[in-house]
Amino acid sequence: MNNRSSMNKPLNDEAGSIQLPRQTQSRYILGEVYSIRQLTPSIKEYTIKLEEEINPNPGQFAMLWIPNIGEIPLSFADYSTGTVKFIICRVGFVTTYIHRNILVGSRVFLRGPLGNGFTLCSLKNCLLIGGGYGLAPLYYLGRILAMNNCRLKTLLGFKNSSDVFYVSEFSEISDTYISTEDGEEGFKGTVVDMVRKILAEETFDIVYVCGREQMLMKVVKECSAKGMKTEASLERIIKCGVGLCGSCSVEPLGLRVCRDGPVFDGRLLLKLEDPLKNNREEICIKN
Amino acid sequence: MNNRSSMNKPLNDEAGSIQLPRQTQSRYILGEVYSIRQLTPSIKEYTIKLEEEINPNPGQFAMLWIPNIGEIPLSFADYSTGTVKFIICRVGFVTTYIHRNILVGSRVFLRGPLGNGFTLCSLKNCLLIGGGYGLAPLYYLGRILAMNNCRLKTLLGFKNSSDVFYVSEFSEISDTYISTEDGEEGFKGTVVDMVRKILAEETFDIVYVCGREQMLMKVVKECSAKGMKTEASLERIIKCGVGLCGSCSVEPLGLRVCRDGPVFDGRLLLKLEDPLKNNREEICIKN
Amino acid sequence: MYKELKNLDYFCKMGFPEDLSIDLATSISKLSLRNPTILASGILGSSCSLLKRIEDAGAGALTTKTITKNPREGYVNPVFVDLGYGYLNAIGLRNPGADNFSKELSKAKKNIQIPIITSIGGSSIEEFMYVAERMLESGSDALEINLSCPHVEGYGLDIGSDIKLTQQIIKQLKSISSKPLFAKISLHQSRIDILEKYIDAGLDGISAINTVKALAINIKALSPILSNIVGGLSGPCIKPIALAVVYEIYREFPDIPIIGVGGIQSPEDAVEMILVGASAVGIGSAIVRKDLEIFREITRGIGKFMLENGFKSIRELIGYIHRR
Amino acid sequence: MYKELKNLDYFCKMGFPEDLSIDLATSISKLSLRNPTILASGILGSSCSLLKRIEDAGAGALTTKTITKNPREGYVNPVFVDLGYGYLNAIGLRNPGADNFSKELSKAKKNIQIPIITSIGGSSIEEFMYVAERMLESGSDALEINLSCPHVEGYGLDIGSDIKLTQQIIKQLKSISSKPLFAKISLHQSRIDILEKYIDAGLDGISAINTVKALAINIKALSPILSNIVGGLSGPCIKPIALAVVYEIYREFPDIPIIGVGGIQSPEDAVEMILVGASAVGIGSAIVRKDLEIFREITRGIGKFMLENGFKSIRELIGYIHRR
Ligand SMILES: Cc1cc2nc3c(=O)[nH]c(=O)nc-3n(C[C@H](O)[C@H](O)[C@H](O)COP(=O)(O)OP(=O)(O)OC[C@H]3O[C@@H](n4cnc5c(N)ncnc54)[C@H](O)[C@@H]3O)c2cc1C
Ligand SMILES: Cc1cc2nc3c(=O)[nH]c(=O)nc-3n(C[C@H](O)[C@H](O)[C@H](O)COP(=O)(O)OP(=O)(O)OC[C@H]3O[C@@H](n4cnc5c(N)ncnc54)[C@H](O)[C@@H]3O)c2cc1C
Ligand SMILES: Cc1cc2nc3c(=O)[nH]c(=O)nc-3n(C[C@H](O)[C@H](O)[C@H](O)COP(=O)(O)O)c2cc1C
Ligand SMILES: Cc1cc2nc3c(=O)[nH]c(=O)nc-3n(C[C@H](O)[C@H](O)[C@H](O)COP(=O)(O)O)c2cc1C
Ligand code: FES
Ligand code: FES
Repeated sequence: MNNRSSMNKPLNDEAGSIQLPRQTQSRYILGEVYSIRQLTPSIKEYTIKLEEEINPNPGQFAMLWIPNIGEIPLSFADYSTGTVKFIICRVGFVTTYIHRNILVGSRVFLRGPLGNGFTLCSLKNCLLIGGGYGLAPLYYLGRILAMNNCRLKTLLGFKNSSDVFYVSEFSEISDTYISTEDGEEGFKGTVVDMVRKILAEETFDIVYVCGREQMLMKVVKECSAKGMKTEASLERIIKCGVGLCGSCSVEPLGLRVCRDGPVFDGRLLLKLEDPLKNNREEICIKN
Repeated sequence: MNNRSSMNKPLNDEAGSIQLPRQTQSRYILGEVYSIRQLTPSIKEYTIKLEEEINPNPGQFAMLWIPNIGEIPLSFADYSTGTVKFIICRVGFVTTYIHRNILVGSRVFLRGPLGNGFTLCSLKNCLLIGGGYGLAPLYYLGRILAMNNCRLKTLLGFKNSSDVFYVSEFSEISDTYISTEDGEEGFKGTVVDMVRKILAEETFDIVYVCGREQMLMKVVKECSAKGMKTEASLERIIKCGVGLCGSCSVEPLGLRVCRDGPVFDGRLLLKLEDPLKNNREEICIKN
Repeated sequence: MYKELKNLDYFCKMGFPEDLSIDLATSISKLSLRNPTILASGILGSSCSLLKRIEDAGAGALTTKTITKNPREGYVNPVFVDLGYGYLNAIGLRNPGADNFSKELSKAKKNIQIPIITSIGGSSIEEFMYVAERMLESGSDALEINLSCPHVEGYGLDIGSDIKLTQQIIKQLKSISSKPLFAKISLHQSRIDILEKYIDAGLDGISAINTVKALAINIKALSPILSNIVGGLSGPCIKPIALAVVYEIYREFPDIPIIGVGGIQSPEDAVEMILVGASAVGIGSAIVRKDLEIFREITRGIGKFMLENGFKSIRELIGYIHRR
Repeated sequence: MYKELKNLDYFCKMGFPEDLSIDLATSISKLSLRNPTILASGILGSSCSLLKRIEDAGAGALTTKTITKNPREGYVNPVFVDLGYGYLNAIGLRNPGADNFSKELSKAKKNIQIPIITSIGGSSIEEFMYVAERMLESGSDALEINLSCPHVEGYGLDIGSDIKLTQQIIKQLKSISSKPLFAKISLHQSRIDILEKYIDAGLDGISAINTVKALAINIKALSPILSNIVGGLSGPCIKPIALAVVYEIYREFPDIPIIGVGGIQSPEDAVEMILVGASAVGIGSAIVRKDLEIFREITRGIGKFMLENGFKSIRELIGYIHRR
């Protein structure tokens, strides 16, 4: 898991870039839920204390196992000294079970960190763009970049005002703007509209994106057109999580989300003929 | 392999005792024969360069594997920085093959060090007693003891003058006396006769013995009667070499030569009802 | 007399600290064990003095080396390979033969209080019967037929692969004694249809699993290592295989006691084996890394695990994961 | 055209430094391979783009994921466990089904030059025939029937255990095509009498071995890990088992080409597998630790080994230890 594929080289190899330790371990680490916050009607934040340190890079993910129920991939929304945060959106069987039955004190199991995260830099001018639970990896990334004296601007897109979350968290580390499609809070429109507006005025050394694939694609196209570097985090169905089974292949590139990604250089995405409408179509099964 | 059985505690736990590192590895290390010396008509000395360091304790042994031929236990006759010496007496199939076919440059394989060696001490007054290829572990032991400023006396017993070997080697590190049964060289009689004579005049902090089991037993009895500590190296049929198969059991004690020994506190030997006439009866098979 | 003492005696000897209310005793068929650790067959089980040492080291029961009618020297060296994640051996059923070993066993029965299970090997019904009779005369508490040694022609697996012959062996052995009769099987026999036939024939319990047929090459020597070329794989790497076998046997035959053997190196491994359905665990190659202390370490560790997880008796643990 | 290039092309791409006189090409039945590394079935073999990446990574041939008639989602997570000395999986034959995959395969045949072996699965003769026909239409260079997946009811091992049925499957598949037909077997089928029947029925080669049935428990969760409870063991710990199987097949059937699979993680492992009798080696779970670089690493390492030990061609290595 430690080798970036040659197609997914770090953008940023200067001395300024930060190298966090990586791990290849794929056995389970026990965690106990320490606190839970309801962020929106469908999103909760879980703070979990682990029995050992794992030191993920921003953009890496973990497999969260609930015995007898299932195992799902989740981005690290934050991490420090054995305490991890996940932002979990209720979408189906396992996430609904978690929302209903995983309480403070519950034991869960985690394998990771898995995959390759974002390229980290210091002293740069960075733009973070996210929507929905895509905020998760961006928040952890932003916190680390801020610690490394990057100048950060963040654009967050939500459907309605009831979906808005994590604005104060982002505001603490960055210059943060939000959009809602109904315009009840912040900019009225999609996050892509907001991005266009900002990019008309400003340029950035690097743009990080996480959210729905169609949004990602538009953002990457806009930025690339202006010659800016982008990195985006993708989703596919994760089964093995270690690059063996092929389930998470990004077609037609043959890149594995779990191992070559989940974070990819935006230039690769330009080759994606047909971005997924939602992040959950099962490529391996459908072909 | 690292734990001495409680029945086989070191005699000597003072600060003065030397602790060499021990290893548990049982995979093969490649060696190349560097030189060969014919010591007597039936005994040769092989100097072998190993591809890695193994650092045996005096009294430990190795299993020497000649592919397609067999594998036999041998005491370390000397060792320093990746070079090992074995003294090999021709007695049967494998040893005869070695004498005939293993030449300078031949490749051999070795697993070890195995078992527990002699208790090492410094600044003591030590007696070494050996016969035949039993000289092998005593020489390595003597060299290490001499380096640690022990006062050494060595008594070596041989059948005839044609069997005599290693006298100059021992003389360099110790005050050395030999016996032959026909009296052609040195003291006339057995080594046991010579031991009786010496013990009438002198006492020692510790007596180390290696050779035929009936000789060992007599020496141990003599020394124990005078209250002297003894350590003796035993032989049985070694198969697994790691304490699993029971082949090397010293009956009726249930001690494994390969793991609890091959070096045992002499007091244990006093319980051996029936010392073996030669060291090669197959206890496991005969019962 | 021994029976009354079993737990107390055990705890006293071990200085088990925490809680005397934890019941570590278990049973397999008619045998009562002070704790679930059993010396596996072929490991140090060829003389009275070695068996005694294992009792002293804290085992709950002992299995002898597989005994055949005549003495067998076994294969020439090398007979053992340490692979790091496991071990390979082809000892070749080296044993003193039934007549010699019956004397050892009589001596052992005088000196040893925990149950002794004699492993018997044979290449014909007659050989099995001969050995069984000698062992029963000498006081063996139970018999285990070796249907699974993977590296001796005409013995072990070669017998175990003949299902009809095995049924007959079981029936005849049951006809001469009421002592418990176990079968030591390999993963090859862990098929429900086969085991059903063994059980119908009268088998009282199953030891699973024996080593798995395997081979090791030394590439620098361009040669296989074992003199017999092929041997049996044991140790950590076969634990997941053994767990699956025990799991499936327990699922199909919950009333048949199982001795779970294969890769048990720690209390955690033993607990896993019991959770999938073993009533006791066999311990073999763990001795290479841990020596005889392994018996106490495992028993203590199981006790600690039970305390921490609120189990009072081993019986609650046996097959636990089938009842979730 | 590709054939002429095979070694040169290969060395150029890899910058193989030492000696162009070393011949790394091998063959299995009618397939010619530029080097003996083959992607094992079930590993990244479910789309054209993934197969292409493995060709680019240096493999000598590719095996696809096992394809069934209908798409299969496989089991729910967890489906994979890292045991340190090996891996456990119960993916459950997740695959896009024959009709979808035939499109991928046609695309792959246009873009990929090394041989593609399609692994086919089925729970009846009809299913095997249906899938085989689709795959042959799409240009598959060879077929491999999966007789050995240990964790899907009605498939794999359940089919392979029925010897008569397997014979019929082989005969019928051979009647529709002259492309090479291989069988992927488990250690359970590695019995000479069984393999003889397969070979008599027309089998052209054997892939050995598939994963070994196994189970992993997480003791803190008091639970099995895999959602399917039982899965298949792969990785380093099954190498000695696979070596023994390949050794025995080669000894009995020296003319049947063998793809040796199981625990190959390094050039040394590959050489061992070839020495016992494999004409090529399958590579699967090594990708977890070494990723796709493993194909180049192994091919180079074999070349280096041959140079150092005076072998000129892979053919001299195949089954070498049988000729000592
Ligand atoms: C790298 C990565 C990081 C992710 N990070 C987050 C995060 O931080 N927060 C968050 O809420 N969600 C995250 N997800 C998505 C999350 O994994 C899925 O929402 C979850 O697996 C759905 O499980 P379920 O049982 O509730 O849904 P199901 O009932 O299984 O299905 C609901 C939908 O989820 C999809 N899905 C099911 N299993 C997976 C899987 N293993 N991988 C991807 N999609 C799946 C299905 O296709 C279906 O459309 C991430 C996914 C990936 C791949
Ligand atoms: C701990 C130990 C240290 C030894 N150190 C030395 C040494 O430094 N120099 C030396 O020359 N010899 C030593 N020996 C003895 C040596 O191992 C045997 O002489 C050798 O194994 C005989 O092998 P062979 O094939 O030549 O004899 P075989 O033809 O096998 O038999 C000849 C005799 O050797 C005995 N024997 C065979 N195999 C073994 C075995 N594995 N272990 C013990 N005895 C066996 C047989 O019982 C037989 O009586 C040592 C033995 C042990 C146990
Ligand atoms: C050196 C050795 C000798 C063995 N001899 C026998 C034997 O004689 N009879 C038998 O049934 N099993 C024998 N076995 C198999 C063990 O009893 C046990 O089933 C196997 O080693 C797996 O357990 P482990 O992983 O704890 O070693 C032997 C195993 C080893 C390692
Ligand atoms: C994740 C995974 C999926 C597999 N799927 C299949 C499959 O679909 N068909 C098949 O014949 N073998 C399958 N196998 C078995 C492999 O092809 C191979 O036989 C086995 O993993 C041993 O090789 P290895 O140790 O190199 O992994 C799979 C193995 C793994 C690890
Ligand atoms: S989930 Fe990515 S390859 Fe298996
Ligand atoms: S040789 Fe000592 S126990 Fe096996």
